[in-house]
Amino acid sequence: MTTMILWVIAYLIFAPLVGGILAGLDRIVSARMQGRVGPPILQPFYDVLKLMEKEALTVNKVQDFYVMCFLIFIIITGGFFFAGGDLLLVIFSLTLASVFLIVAAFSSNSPYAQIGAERELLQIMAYEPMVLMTAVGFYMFTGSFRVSDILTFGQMPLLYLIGIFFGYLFILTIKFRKSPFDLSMSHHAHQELVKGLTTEFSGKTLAMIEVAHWYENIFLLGFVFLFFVNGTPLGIALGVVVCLVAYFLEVLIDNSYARMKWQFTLKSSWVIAITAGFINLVVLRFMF
Amino acid sequence: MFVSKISKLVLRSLFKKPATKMYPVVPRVWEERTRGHIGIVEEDCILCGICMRKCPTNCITVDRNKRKWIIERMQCIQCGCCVEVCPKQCLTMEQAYTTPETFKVVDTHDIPAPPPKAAPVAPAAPAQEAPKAEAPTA
Amino acid sequence: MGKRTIIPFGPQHPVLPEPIHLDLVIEDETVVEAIPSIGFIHRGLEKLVEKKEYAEMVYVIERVCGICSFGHGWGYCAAVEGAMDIQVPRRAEYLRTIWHELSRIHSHLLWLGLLADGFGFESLFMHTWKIRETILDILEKTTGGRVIFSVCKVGGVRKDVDAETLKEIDEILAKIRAEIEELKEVFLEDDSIKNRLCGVGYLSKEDAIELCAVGPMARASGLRLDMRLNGDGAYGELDFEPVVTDEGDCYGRTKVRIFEVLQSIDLIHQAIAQIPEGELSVPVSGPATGEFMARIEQPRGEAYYYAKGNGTKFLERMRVRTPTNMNIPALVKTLQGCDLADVPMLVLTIDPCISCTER
Amino acid sequence: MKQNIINGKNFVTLASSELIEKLTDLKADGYRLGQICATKVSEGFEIIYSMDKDHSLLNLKLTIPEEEEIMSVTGVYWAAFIYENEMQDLFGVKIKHMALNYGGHFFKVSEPTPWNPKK
Amino acid sequence: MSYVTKSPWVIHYDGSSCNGCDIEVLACLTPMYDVERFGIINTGNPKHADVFLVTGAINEQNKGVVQQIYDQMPEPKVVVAVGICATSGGIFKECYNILGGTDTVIPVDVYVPGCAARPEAIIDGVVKGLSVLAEKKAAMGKKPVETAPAAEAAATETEMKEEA
Amino acid sequence: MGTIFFLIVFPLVVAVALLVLKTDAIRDMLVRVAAIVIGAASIYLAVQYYGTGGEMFDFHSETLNYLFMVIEALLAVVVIVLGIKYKKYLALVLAAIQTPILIWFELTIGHHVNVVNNIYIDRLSIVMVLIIGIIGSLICVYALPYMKDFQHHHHGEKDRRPWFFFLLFLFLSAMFGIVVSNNLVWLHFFWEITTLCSFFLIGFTKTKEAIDNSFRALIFNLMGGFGFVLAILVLGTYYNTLELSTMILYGTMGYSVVLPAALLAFAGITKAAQMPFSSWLLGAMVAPTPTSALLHSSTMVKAGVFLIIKLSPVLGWNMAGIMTMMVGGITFLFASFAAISQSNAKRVLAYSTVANLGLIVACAGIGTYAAVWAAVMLVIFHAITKSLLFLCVGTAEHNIGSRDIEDMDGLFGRMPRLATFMIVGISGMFLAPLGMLVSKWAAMTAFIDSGNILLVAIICFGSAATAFYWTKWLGKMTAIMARRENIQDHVHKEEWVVLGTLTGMTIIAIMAFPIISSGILVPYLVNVFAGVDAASLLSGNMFIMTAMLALVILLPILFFGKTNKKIVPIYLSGANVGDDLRFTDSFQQPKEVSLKNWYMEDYFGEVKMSRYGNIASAVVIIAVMAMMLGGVL
Ligand code: SF4
Ligand code: SF4
Ligand code: SF4
Ligand code: SF4
Ligand code: SF4
Ligand code: SF4
Ligand code: SF4
Ligand code: SF4
Repeated sequence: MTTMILWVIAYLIFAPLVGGILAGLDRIVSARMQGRVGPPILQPFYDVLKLMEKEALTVNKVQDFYVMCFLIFIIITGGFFFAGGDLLLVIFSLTLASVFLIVAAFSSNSPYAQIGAERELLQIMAYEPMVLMTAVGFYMFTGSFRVSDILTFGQMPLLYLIGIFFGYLFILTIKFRKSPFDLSMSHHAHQELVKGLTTEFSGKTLAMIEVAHWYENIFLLGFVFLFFVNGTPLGIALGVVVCLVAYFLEVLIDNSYARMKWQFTLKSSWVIAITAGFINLVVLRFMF
Repeated sequence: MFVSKISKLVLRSLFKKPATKMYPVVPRVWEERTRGHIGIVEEDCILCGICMRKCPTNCITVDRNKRKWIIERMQCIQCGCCVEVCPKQCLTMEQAYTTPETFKVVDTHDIPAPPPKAAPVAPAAPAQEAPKAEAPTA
Repeated sequence: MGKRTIIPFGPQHPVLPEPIHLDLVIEDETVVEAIPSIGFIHRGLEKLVEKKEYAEMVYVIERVCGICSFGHGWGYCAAVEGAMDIQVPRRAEYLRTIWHELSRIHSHLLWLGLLADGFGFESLFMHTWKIRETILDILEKTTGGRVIFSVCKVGGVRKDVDAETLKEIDEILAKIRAEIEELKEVFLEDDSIKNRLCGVGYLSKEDAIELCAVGPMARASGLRLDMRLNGDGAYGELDFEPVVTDEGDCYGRTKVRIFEVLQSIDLIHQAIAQIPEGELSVPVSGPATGEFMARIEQPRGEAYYYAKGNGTKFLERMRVRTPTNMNIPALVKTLQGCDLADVPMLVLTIDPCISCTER
Repeated sequence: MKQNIINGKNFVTLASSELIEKLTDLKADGYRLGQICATKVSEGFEIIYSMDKDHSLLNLKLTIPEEEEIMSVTGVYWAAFIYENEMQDLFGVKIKHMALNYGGHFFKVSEPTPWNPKK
Repeated sequence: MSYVTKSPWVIHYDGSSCNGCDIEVLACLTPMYDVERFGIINTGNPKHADVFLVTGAINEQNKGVVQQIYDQMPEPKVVVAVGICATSGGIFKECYNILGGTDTVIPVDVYVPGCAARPEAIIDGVVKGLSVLAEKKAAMGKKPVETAPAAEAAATETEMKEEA
Repeated sequence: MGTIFFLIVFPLVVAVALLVLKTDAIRDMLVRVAAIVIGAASIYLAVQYYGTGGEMFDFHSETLNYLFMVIEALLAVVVIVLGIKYKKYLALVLAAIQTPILIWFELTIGHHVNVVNNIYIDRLSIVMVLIIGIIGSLICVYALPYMKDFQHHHHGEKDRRPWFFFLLFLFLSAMFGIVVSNNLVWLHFFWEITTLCSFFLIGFTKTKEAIDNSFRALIFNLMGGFGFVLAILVLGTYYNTLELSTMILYGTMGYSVVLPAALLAFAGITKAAQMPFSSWLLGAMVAPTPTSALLHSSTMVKAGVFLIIKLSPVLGWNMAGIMTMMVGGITFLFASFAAISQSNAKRVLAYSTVANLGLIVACAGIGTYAAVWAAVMLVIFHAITKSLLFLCVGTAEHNIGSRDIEDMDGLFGRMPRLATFMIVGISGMFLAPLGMLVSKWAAMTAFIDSGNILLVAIICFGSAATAFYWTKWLGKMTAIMARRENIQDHVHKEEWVVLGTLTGMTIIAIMAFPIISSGILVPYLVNVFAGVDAASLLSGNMFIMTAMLALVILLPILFFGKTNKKIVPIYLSGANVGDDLRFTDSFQQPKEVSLKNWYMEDYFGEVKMSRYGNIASAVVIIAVMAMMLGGVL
C-alpha cells in the first residue's frame, strides 16, 4: 500500500518533469536529424510557462472545463497505472479523458477544431482495439489485469507477447502524435488543419494540454516497460532502456515518414491489431 | 511495411554538425555585391535631385535649400537605381542592411556647401559626417 | 445539405504561404466542392507603367514575385526589347539563362520543400531547403540579392560574372547534384510519400489541354510544352529536351520538377562551358514604341509579357500573365472529390504563386 | 528568325462577331488558350486572345467600343473565366454568359475598374 | 523575467507581398538559420501566436484579415513588419489597390527593412520584438490593456455571441 | 401470486378501456393513473418477492389453456387475413403452419405432459418486471402529448389513438406474461401476442413503408415463433416436459437439451433482432417514437434476450451456445460498425440497440457466471438509457423538426435541458465509469475467460466503433453555437417529467450499480450457477469506479460554465464575418459555416455491414442447425 502511494506521488511529481525533458530531447534530436541546432532542452517548459503568462481567452464558457477534465483524467489514468491498478480501468479512463478533449474541441464549434476532433476520434477508433488487446495479452499471460500482479509475475511477458509488443509500438506512434499519424494535431503548423484539435485553445488551456501530454507519454511508456519486467533488477533496467529506445524510435519514425491520411491510419492499425495482436492472442490461448 | 528512404540521411545528420550558421552569435560575412543599404559620399553630392526623381519608391528627398539629402530607410528597396543614375557617382551600395527598428528610420545627410570657387582653400568647418537617425513623429 | 461541412480554407492558413481562399464543402473528408477566391494580393502593379518610365519599370516587374523574380524581369525586358527591336548581346543572353536556371533550381527546391511540409514531412522540408540555401548563396554572390536580383535591364544585364566565379558555380552545382539525387530517391521512392502522391489529383492529357494547364502541371500530364524551346536567351544553343511524364498526378508533377532541377544543373553546366565573351548590354534610349508578346518558361510554366509602347517614355500597357493563372482551372478540377488532406497537396502541385497571379 | 520573335509579333485583328467561331475553330485545330488581356485605348478596349499551338503563337486582337458587350469564351475554353473576370473587374469590359461570374469580386479593388475609372 | 521572450511563437501572414519576404521568413526556420534555437515556432494559428510577422503591403482585400489575425492573438503580442512592403508599401505604394504599410491597420512594433528582408534582418527584428514583448508583458499586470479600436470591435462581437 | 395476475390483467383492462373511451381528457387521466398503478404494482411485486428470491407457483387452469388456444387460433386467422389483404404470403404461410401444429400438439401429446409450475418468479423476473412496469409505463405517459402532436401533425386523418394506446397496454400485459411464465406454451402465447402488437404498432401509420416493415417484423418473429413451436414439440415429445425450469434443470444435470435450447435461442435471436433478423427492428422506426422506445428498451427485444438469458445455464461450449454467442458477437460487431454511418438519430439508436443486444446475447451464450452477470447488467442499463435517448430524440424531433443528428446543431443553446439529458444518456452508453461500460468490461473479462478469442477480438473492435459513433454525437450535443434562440419552452410538461425521471434513473442506476450487483444479481446468479464463486469480478475496482463517478458528477457542478476569461470569436482563417457563424466566401458574401460529423460511408455503410453481418450469422445458424439435425437424425 505505501509503495503504491509512493509510486503515485512519484508519478504525479516526476511524470511532467520527465515528460517535459523527453519532449525537449525529442525536439533537439529532431532538429539534429534535420541538420539544425534546435532549441534548448528546457524549451518545452519555457513554452508551457509562456502559455501560462498569456492573456486568458476562450471562445465559450465551457471549453476550459472540458480541457481541465482532460488533464485531470489523464493524471488519474496514469495514477491508476502507477498504483498498480487494473489495465482495463487504465484504458477506459484514458478513453474518458480523450473524450473530454474531443468534446472540448467540439464545443468550440470551430471548423478546424471540429475536424481535428473528428480525426482524433478516428485515431481512437484506430488504436483502441490494439490497446485493448495489449491488456488482454497481459491478462492471458499473467492471469491478471492488474499492473501490480504483472510486475510480480516473474516471467518476462515480452517473450510471449512479441506480436502484441510490436502492435503496441505501432499504436504508440499514433498516441505520441508522431508522423505518419499526427492527423489531429501536431506541433508544427503547416498542415491542412491549422492546429487541428487545439485550434481554439490558447494560453493556460493549451498549457494544460501540453502538460497532459507529458503525463500521458510517461504512462504510455509504462506500458512498454511492462513488457520487460521479470521481477529482477535486470528486467527493470532493460525496461527503462527499451522505453528510451522506443521513444527514440518514435522520433526517428516521426522524421522518416510523410503524414498519412486517415484511411491509411485506420486500415493499417486495424490490420496490425489483427495480424500482430489477434494472432498473438490465439497463440496464447493454446499455450495457457 | 513502408520503406523509408530518408532514414539514412536523417540518421547521418543526427551525428553530423548541424548546418546552422549560428547568426547572430557568429556574424554574417557579406558578399561583395550584397545590396544592403545606400550610402552617400556627402562631399560629392551636388544636390542635383536625379536620384530623387529616378528612385522607384520615392524614398530620397533632396532639399536644395537646406542642403539636405534625406533617405527613408524603411522605404528603400535597394534596387540600386539611384546609384546607377547619380551623375557624380556619390551614392554607393553598402553591404550591411539597415537594422530593424521600432520606428521608421529616416537618415538625413547634410551636404556640405561646395567650396566657393574663389576660395580654393576649404574653411575648417568639418561637416557632420555621421548619419543621424531621427525618430518618426507619429 | 445533410452531412456537408462548409468551411473556409484560407486566406490565412498555415499550409499556404500565400493567401488564397477556398470555400470548401466536404463530406467526411472528401471535398465535394471547392470554389477558389483570389485577389488578396492584388496590387495593381501593371498600372504603374503610367508612373514609371519603361527603364525603371523593370524594378517593379521584378517584384511581381520574389520567387521567379528573375524570369519576370527577363520577360519584361524581352517584351520591351521585342517591341523596340533591340538585339541583346550574347553574353547577356547566356548570363540571363544561367540566372534563370538558378532561379528554377531554387524555386523547384522551394516547392519540393513546401510539398514535403504539406504532407507533414518536416525533416524532408528541412533538408530540401538546406540545399536551396547553396543556390541562394550563388545568387547573392553574383547578383547581390537572395530574392530580388536587379541584374536584368532593358538591353542586357547589369552585372557580369567572371570566369572564376563561373567555375566555382560549376563545382558547387556538381556537388549539390549528388545531394539532390539523394533527395530524388526520397521523393520518388519513399513509400509513404508515394502513398500521398500517387493517384492524387489526376489530370488527364485531354483535361490538361482542355483546361489550358501549363508548366510542370502540363508536362506531368504528358504535354510537351516548354517555352524554352522557343529559343529565348541561350536556350536555342543548349541541348535539352523538356521533362515530360504521363502520370498526370501529384507524383508525376513531383517527378517533373525534381528531374528539372537536375536538368537545370545540366543546362548551367552547358551554358558555363559555352558562354561567349562580350558586351553586357546595349544602350537603350528614346521612347518606347511597338508591341510585343513575349513568353518565358518560368519554373511554374509559361508566362506572357505583353508590352505596348505609345511613343513616350511610358508604356501604354504592360501585361503579365503568369503560369498560376492558367493552372487554377486545373486545380479547381482536381479538387473535386479529393480528400481534405490532399487539398494542400493539390494546391501545392500547381505551385501556386498568387503574387504574380494577382499582380 | 527565332521562334520567340515570330511569336511575339504575330498579331491578327478580329471582329467581335467572329470571336466565338474563330476560337471554336482554333480549338478544334488543337490550339490552347494562352491568355486574354484588355488594354484601354481611345476607341474603347483592345482585347488580345493569345492562342498557342506547338509553341507557335497567334494573338487575335479585338477592338470594341467601351459599351459593347462581348460574348464570353468560357463556353469554348472554360479556363477563360479567370481572364474574363479580371477584365470585368479591372476594366469594366462587359461580357455575356460567363461560366463562373464572380460579379466584380474576383479582385476586390477599392475603386471599381481602376484601369478605366468612371469619374 | 518573463517567459514570453523564451518561447516566442510566430504567425506569419502574407499581406500583398511579392513572396520574396515570405520565403525569407520561411528560410529562417530552415537549418541555415534555425530560429527554433530561440524557441521560435511557426504556428499557423493566431490564438497560439505571440509575434505577428506581416509581409507585404495592405490592400483593400486583406486589411480585414490582418486586423482579424491581430485581434485574435492573445496579449502580450508584437507585430513585426517584415520587408519594405510591410513597413511602408514599398514599391507598390503608388498602386491603386495598395493602402500602405502594415501600420495602416494595426500598430507595428518593429520594422524590418529590406527588399527582400534578409533572414538575418528578420532574426534581428524578432529579437528586437522580444524586448517589446517583455515590456508589454510587464505592463500587462499593471494597467488594463489599452482598448485599441481593434479590441473594441472584438468586444462588440463578444456581446453579440453571448448565448441565452 | 395475486400481484402477478394483477400485473397481467390490469394493463389488459386498461387497454380495453382505452379502446372504448375516446376523449382526450379521459385518456390522459386513465393512462397517467394506470402508469402509476402499474409502476407501483411492479415495485410492490419486487418488494414482495425480493426476500424469497424465487418461487414457483403450482397453478393450473385448463380453461386458461383452452382460452389461450382459441385466442392463438384467432390471431392466426388475423394474420392470414392480413396476409391475403396485403399480399404477404410468407407471413400467411408461417402462421398457417405453426398454429395448427401447436394446437394439434397441445391437444395430443401436450395434453399428457404434466405441467406443475406454470408460473414462477425469480430475481431476474423481478428485474424485468421493474423494467417493464416502470420504464414501459413512463413511455406510455410520454406517448400522451407526443401522440397529440402526432395527431396534430397528421390532422385530417382518423384519430386512431385509442387503438395505439390499446396496443401499448396490451403489450405491457403480454410482457409481464412472458417474464413470469414457466410453461413454455404459455410463454409462447404471450410471445406471439407481443409479436402481433409490435406488428400493429409498426404498421400504425399505414404508409406503404410502415406496412412493409411491419410485415417484415411479423415474418421474422413468426419464424422465431416457429422455432419456439418446434422447441415445444421436441421438449414435449422427447423430454416429456413443457416447463422451462425443468428443461434447464435437465441441462444442468448433464442431459443434453441442446436441440430445444438451440431452437428456443433461435426464437430469442429473432425477437432480439440479431443478425440476420435485425432489419425488422430498424424498420420499426417508421412507427411513432414512443413505439420505438418501447420496442427497443423495455419490451419486445428484451423478451428475446430474457429468454436467452434464462437459457444461459444450458448454453456455453455446446452447439446451442456457440451459435448464440457467435450470432451475438457478429451482430455486436457489425451493428456497431453500421451505426457509424448513420446520421438519423433513431437509426443510430436502433443499431446501438442491436449491437448491445448482440453483446447480451453473446454473454448469455457463453453462459458463465461472469458472462451472465454482464448480460443482466447490460439489460438493466440499456433499458433505462435507451428509453431516455429515444424519448429525447422524439422531443428534439418535434421541436426542431428533424431526427437527424446533424440538424441538432447548437442544441445545447437551443434546448439546454434536453441536451443535458441526452448528454447523460449518451455518456451512459459508453463512457467509464458509467453503467454500460462497466458491463462491457465484465463482458470482456468473461469472454477472455471463456477462451473464445474471436469474441475478444470482436469486442475490442466493436467497442472502438462504439466510442466513435457515440462521441461524435456527444460532440454535436456539446457544441456551443453563437446566438441560438432558446426554444425549449415549447416542450410539454409530461415529456419533461418522463425525461427527467429517466435521466434520474440513469444516474441512480449508475450510482447504485454495486448495490444492484450485490443485491440482485449475485444472489440470482449464485442460485442459477450453484457452486460458483460468488465474489464479484470487479470488487477491487468498485471503489475506484465510484470515486471516479463522484468526480465526474462533482466536477461539472463545481466548474461547468464558469469562466472569467474573455470570450473571443472563433478562428475562421481570417475570414470571420463577426458573428462566429459565417465567413466571407469567394464571392465576398457572408456564408454560413456548417460542421458535420464523419460517416465513412465507404467503410461502414449500413448496406455493406448488414450484408456481411447477415451472411456471417446466417452461416453460423445454418451450420449449427444442420450439424445438430445431422446428429439427431
Ligand atoms: S502537443 Fe502534440 S505535437 Fe505538441 S508536444 Fe505534445 S504531442 Fe508533440
Ligand atoms: S537628368 Fe533629365 S530630368 Fe534630370 S535634370 Fe537633367 S535633364 Fe532634367
Ligand atoms: S536603392 Fe532604389 S529604392 Fe533605394 S534609394 Fe536607391 S533608387 Fe531608391
Ligand atoms: S543624384 Fe547623386 S549627386 Fe544628385 S542628388 Fe543624388 S546623390 Fe546627389
Ligand atoms: S510564378 Fe509564382 S513564383 Fe513565379 S513569379 Fe509568379 S508568383 Fe512568383
Ligand atoms: S519588400 Fe520586396 S521582397 Fe519583400 S515583399 Fe515587398 S517587394 Fe517583395
Ligand atoms: S412539430 Fe409542429 S406541426 Fe409538427 S406535430 Fe409538433 S406542433 Fe405539430
Ligand atoms: S416522426 Fe414521423 S411518424 Fe413520428 S410523429 Fe413525426 S411525422 Fe409522425
